[in-house]
Amino acid sequence: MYNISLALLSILLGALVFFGTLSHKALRIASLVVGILSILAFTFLYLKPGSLEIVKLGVFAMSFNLTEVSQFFLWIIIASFILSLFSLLHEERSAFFYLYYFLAFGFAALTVMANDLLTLYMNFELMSLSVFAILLLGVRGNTKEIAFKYMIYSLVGAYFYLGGLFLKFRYSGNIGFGPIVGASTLTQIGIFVLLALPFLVKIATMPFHNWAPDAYYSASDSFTVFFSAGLSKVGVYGLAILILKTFTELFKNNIYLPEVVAWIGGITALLGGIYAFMSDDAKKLLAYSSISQLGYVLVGLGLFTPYSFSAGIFHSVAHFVFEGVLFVTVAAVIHRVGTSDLRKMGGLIKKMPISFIGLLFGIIAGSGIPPTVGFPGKWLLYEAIIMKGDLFLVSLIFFASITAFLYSYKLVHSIFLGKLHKEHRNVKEAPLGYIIATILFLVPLIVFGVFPGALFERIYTFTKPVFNHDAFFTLNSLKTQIGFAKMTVAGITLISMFVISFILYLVSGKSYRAKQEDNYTAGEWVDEDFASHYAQEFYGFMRKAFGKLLDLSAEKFWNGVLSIFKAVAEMTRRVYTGDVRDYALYLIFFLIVLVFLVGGRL
Amino acid sequence: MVNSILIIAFLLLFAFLMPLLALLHKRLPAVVALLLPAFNLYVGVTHFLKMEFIPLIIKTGGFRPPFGINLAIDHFSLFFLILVNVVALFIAFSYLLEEQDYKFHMLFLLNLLGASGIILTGDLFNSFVFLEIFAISAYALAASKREKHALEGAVKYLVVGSIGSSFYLLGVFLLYKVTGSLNMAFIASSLQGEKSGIVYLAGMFMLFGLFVETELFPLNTWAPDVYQGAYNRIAAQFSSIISKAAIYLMFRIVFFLFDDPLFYKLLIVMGIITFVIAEFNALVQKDLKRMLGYSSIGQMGLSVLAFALYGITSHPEAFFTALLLVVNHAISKAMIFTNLENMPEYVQVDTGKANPFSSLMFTVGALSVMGFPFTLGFWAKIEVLGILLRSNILWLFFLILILFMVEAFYYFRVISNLMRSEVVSVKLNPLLTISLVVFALFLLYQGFYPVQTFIWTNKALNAFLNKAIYISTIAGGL
Amino acid sequence: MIRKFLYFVILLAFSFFIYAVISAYFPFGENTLTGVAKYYVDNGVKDLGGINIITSIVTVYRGFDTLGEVTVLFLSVTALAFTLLGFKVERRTLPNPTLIMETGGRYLAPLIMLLGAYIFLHGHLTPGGGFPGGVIIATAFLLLFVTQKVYKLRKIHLTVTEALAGSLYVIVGLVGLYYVRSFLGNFLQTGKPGYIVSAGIIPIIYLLIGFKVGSELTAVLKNLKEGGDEH
Amino acid sequence: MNIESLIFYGVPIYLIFMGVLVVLTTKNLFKMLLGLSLMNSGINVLIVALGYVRGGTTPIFSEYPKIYEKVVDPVPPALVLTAIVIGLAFLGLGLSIVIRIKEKYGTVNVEKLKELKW
Amino acid sequence: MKILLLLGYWILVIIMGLLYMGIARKVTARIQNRYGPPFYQAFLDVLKLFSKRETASHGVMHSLGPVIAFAGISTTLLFLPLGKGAPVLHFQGDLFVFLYLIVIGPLGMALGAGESNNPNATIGIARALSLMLGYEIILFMATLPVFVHFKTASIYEVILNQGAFPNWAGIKFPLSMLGGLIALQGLLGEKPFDQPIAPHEIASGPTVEYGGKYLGLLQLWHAVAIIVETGLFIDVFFGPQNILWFFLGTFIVFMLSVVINAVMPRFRIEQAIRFYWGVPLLLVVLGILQYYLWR
Repeated sequence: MYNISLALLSILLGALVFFGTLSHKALRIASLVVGILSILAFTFLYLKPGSLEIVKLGVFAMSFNLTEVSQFFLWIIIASFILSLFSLLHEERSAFFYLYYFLAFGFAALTVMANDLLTLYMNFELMSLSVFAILLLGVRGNTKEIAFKYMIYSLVGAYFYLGGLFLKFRYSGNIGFGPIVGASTLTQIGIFVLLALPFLVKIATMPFHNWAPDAYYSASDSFTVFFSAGLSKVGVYGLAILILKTFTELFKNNIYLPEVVAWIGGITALLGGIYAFMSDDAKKLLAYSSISQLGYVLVGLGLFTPYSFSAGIFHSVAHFVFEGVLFVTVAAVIHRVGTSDLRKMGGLIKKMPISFIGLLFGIIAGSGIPPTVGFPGKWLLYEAIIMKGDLFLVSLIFFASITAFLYSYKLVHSIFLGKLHKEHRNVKEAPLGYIIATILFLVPLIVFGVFPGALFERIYTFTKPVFNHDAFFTLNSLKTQIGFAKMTVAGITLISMFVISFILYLVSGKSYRAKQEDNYTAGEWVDEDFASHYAQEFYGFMRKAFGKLLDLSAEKFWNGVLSIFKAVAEMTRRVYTGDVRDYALYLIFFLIVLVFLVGGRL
Repeated sequence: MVNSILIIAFLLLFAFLMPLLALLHKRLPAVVALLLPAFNLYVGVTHFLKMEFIPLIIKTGGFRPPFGINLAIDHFSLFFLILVNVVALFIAFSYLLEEQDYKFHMLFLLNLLGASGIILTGDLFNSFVFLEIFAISAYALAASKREKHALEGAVKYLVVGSIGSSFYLLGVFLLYKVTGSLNMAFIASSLQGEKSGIVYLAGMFMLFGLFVETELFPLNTWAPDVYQGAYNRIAAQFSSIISKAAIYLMFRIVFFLFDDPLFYKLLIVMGIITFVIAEFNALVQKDLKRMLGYSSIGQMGLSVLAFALYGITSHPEAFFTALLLVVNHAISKAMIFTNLENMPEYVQVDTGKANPFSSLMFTVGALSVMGFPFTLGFWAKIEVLGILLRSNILWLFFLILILFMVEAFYYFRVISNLMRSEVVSVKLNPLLTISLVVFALFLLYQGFYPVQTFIWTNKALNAFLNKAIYISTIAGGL
Repeated sequence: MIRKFLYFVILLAFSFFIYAVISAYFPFGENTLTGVAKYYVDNGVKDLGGINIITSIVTVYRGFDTLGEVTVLFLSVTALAFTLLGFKVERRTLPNPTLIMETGGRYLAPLIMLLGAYIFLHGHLTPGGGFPGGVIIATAFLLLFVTQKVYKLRKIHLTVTEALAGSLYVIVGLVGLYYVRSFLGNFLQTGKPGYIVSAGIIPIIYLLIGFKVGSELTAVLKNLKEGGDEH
Repeated sequence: MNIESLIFYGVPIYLIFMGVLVVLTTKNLFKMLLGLSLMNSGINVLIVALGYVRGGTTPIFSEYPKIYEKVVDPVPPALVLTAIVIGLAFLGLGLSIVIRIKEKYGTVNVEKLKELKW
Repeated sequence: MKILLLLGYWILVIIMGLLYMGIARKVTARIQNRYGPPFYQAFLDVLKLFSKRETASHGVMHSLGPVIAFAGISTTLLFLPLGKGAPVLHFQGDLFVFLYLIVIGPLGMALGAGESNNPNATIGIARALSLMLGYEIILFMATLPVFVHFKTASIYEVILNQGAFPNWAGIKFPLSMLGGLIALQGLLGEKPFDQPIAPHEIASGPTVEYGGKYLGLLQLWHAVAIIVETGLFIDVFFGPQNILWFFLGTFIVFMLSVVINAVMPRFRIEQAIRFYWGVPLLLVVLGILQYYLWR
């Protein structure tokens, strides 16, 4: 019972923080700290893999098991949760918010630990419900609409999952993760689609992504860290477990399915990137970037070669790291500046340098520049796709990776570079919690970038049984049949070159600090309040370049589907004309119908 | 064990005495209206626990069936008796402090009498009499708000219902003509095997009467109006007592008397159509109570569908599902409707004011109706999907799945609006609060550990499925 | 108009269909008593000593139904009063009764009541019984309502009569339950058939029913005349 | 098809469906109720007619212990007694409700009674 | 030893790059019928810029930007083989390492230019990044069939495998080569693709706020960038047998683009991007299809 008592622990802590918040501010912070410590302690002391744990519900027994893969993802979830708590110390929310927060964490943990499909479903639903509750307490935007949208997307996914679950039960006689034997390929594909749907929704694959930008935009900023870095991993876990355990044969033997899934991922990555750099709100931008990055993960998982699969898992970790640091720093900025609109910020680098560094490294990793954690995954993914020989797919995701530069630069420039706004003159550096979280995120960002082997070993433990491939990595380098990358060399070279050019910079003549105002503005002197920060219509010209591409929105599509339902309803409700005589008429005609049903027997 | 005819006798006695009680003290009728369901509940539970498998015959007038009318009591009828009286007790307790004329309580008791009578009796014409008692009291209760919409709904119900029950009477009498008896068991025993056409005709007439009460399309046109117009407690009574007693009678009659594929096919079609149309209509409603009314209709359709699936496929699980749905719906809908009392300023689906407690209670009830994990409804939903799959009707399986999504859609729209709606401090009715909390805990507990519900439902199921024993116990003498 | 005619034709055809079916299955008049009916006819008098079989059926064999029936009537009266609660009828001025009417009514009413009483007391011997008797009594009150210039009937009296009659009926049933282990069972000697004091509890029940129906219908008349109001 | 069956079966059945026809066609709630009670009485008559035995007397053995050999079925009248009262009860309640509707809506025209629909 | 070799290559490339720049100015002048500066003008410029006594800086990032840019491009250079027999660090990385390292330069400059609060600079950056959407993908898809054809992702392997004149990759995959050439024009930022530094509208964009040693560093960055970018093209399509061939090839390609630059007007930015998504994309797609056919 060790592992699943993590959920109980989280519930207890939630209650603790609940009452702490009700009573006193200091108590809230204290109880949050207690939460952090106790979850850490639990994780390191008690969490042990490989023990089947069963909770009897009378008519049904929930079974949990901490396999390698679930442990892998559980660590990510716990880490992101704790790191998000650090920044949460400085957010003042209603008591219920914290309760739901811990509940979401607990059920996410249980979902990852679940050992059969129904258990997974139950905890998954409750996780969605608690996230729904959190979104209802969102901080900006029309929260109820947004939370509602999130819930409906999750629920539709989950219900289809339920359908798939029953179909699997029908064909294989059990609801474990085991393979489906004796069903035709088409049936298996159908079941896979049904089962995968909720997870695709959770990782916001297009066209199921509409909830994500709004939800991230509206949710409390600290929660967004957990939301993107942690909870999305539940989706990745679900897909991974389905592909690894249930549909292995299907993915091995079928040619088209992996390609289709991978292409969906690629398109998601591309469109996500494009929407990202076209959006003018920091959190929406990050949301789209998260969608796009998870698109890579889907490509990796879907393509189902040992390299691509490991790459996908690795990149999901990378996603946790850099999206985490990005969301934390942005949360810090919002905490200080009070808006998330990119057009209202600028020039904050002098005010909050540490956050700037965090965000800088975040975008560097996000755009996958060596030697950061973003690189190895992408590298391995490219190699894998090329080895699979799908040149158009690799071009597609390369294109997508270029968009990363665009939105990264938009983010960093609009927030930190450029001109400082008048009203932000006396902004201070982010509070301690944010700083700690940022620094804690930066460590893995560099370490796993330089020594990816450390992670690949863990991944290898659960990819090996499926693909039985041999290790393609050393601690600091990756090697495939066609290529080779040594992170340390890249790192060292970069650093040494930097040193050299820095020396060059030092030896040459000295420089003085000029005010931002006296610069080359067509020879015209401008005063401090001259708004020369270029953030409006950043990349505005791309609208012309893309043309129609930006108009196609899944939102419209789903609204269309809904409106079809409503049109049907409008038709059916016409039956209920408020007139008694019509009702009597229905009765009599129904009676006649009944009598004529007897008809022949008379 | 207490002789269970006392249920009927006491209900009648105190209904008759109500005026005098009202003369004694103004509050006395309400107390009596609380005590009698409690007594029924006591009788029902003791029987359910102590009784063995053979059904119990209680003859009236001193003559054994078929010459005298008899009550036939088995676990199945007791199951429904308990269900109905639990809800009645719940409602009576919640509204104990409410100012009402004594006649209202009288009507409430008589309605309960009708329901209990339908459930207990073993005689067809007697069932008709009780059906009328409870229909007429239902008309009166529907109108009891004495205000525009209530009256309109009531009069619609009155017209439609009276047509239905007249034909029910005709059907009953045709059966008497064919079999020369009015006792269910005797009719059943003489109807076994090949049936003549007039029996089918009689069955159609009787079902026609029952469809009106069980709110099946297209005979449910009155229902949304009544739900919208009537008091909250009356709406709760309609969705949790009246329709449930009617559905009990339908189960009995269809399965005992006319055990024939024709009727089961008919019921399947009706159930599907009812569920589809009800869910779709609920999707576009503006008025909250009307939406809930449509949702109730849909649940009824679903239960009937599950029952009829049993008839076709003869999987006991199917009927088990029907019972589970009935229980879950009765309790959660009673919660939701009575809880509306606490949020008087929330009448539209998407706008209004409410206080957190009632929002929470609404959410719990709605989650259970939707069948969210760790509520009682979840197991019902699982069973429904299971039997649909087991009976190999995939298109139906996915249709129902999609309709569940529709249901979740409109319920969550209300929930998300409730949670963010402007907070008002309503003076909560303490008793109602207590009983709401009790029911909520029941739903959650049974959702987490549903053993008790399953065991009791199973007992009822077994009693129901062995109609051979029922028939031989009563009609064996002849 | 076309619609109405269409309905008419359809319903006519349907009713003819039903007629054809029923007369095919049960040709008119040609049925022999089977099942319970036969039993009632053969042993009815032996069992209960009431020579009016229908009465025996109504009050004892299917007495439970009759109880329900009484309940329905009671229910409807209650419901009517409840629905009309707080409803004020505009005072219609009845045409002022002439002296003949007034006097005649005053003298006629007791006789009519007596007739009603006779009818429900002889329910087990002659056609009739509690319900017709009660109705006749009610007509007596109707006569009074119409003919008397000032006729005050305190509602409380009606209510008490009604309640007592009804509950006594149930109590009779319970007594039967106590003595012969069967609700509404006959716990008295059947006596000599054809005599006024015979047929066990049938006269008693009819007595109560008569009172109950009479008072209830009178209450209905009162309600409809003066509108539902608190007593 | 002989004439008396046409009278004793046909007329009640005709009554039933003409009652229904009234309900379907009239605008007036009062008339609608009357149609319904017409339907009820039609059904009652039909039931009694179904119980008739040709040449049978009423089952009242006035000169007991002489037992008539041919009596009509005693059960239908018993049932019909109940049914009649039920019909009466229904009518009374219906009328009271209609009275209230007249009070609230100012009319008994069902076309005006359409506030609840869809 | 190896370190010294690396430094040697590095310095050599810097010198060659500056030389190219000078010659480019001369050629342009000649085409436009001017006399033009001497071919060593670039060296003088750099020396002058570095010897300036003091320069205006707008902040830390503004100062560090050029440094990062130069460091990044130099690192990239070290992962690019200068023809066969002149291996540098290629065996430590392959095409994708290269492709991602090459971005560091522009990124550094972008950060630096961004902090100088000058709209022109930022507009330039925005344009440069958007233009990448155009040419990068073309260049990538152009080189792709070659790599796949030789079943490797390492640039040096490509050089080794394709060997001398008749079986150059550029001859095997002419369409891809053509597409790559067009992409190179954008990569080098020459007309018609010089929107990022359009001197007459946004005052030479990113570098607008830079002077003195910063500009000097950026000059060096540009010099190395020319070699690196053209070098990639040459390595992939013409497998230079030795370092002379390498420089010759880069020189020819660069001169070609300079000539085009001299006679061309400038696209509007979205026109440029759309242009790349037109014919060049078709070319490279055909190239990839050609690979599929040959397989």
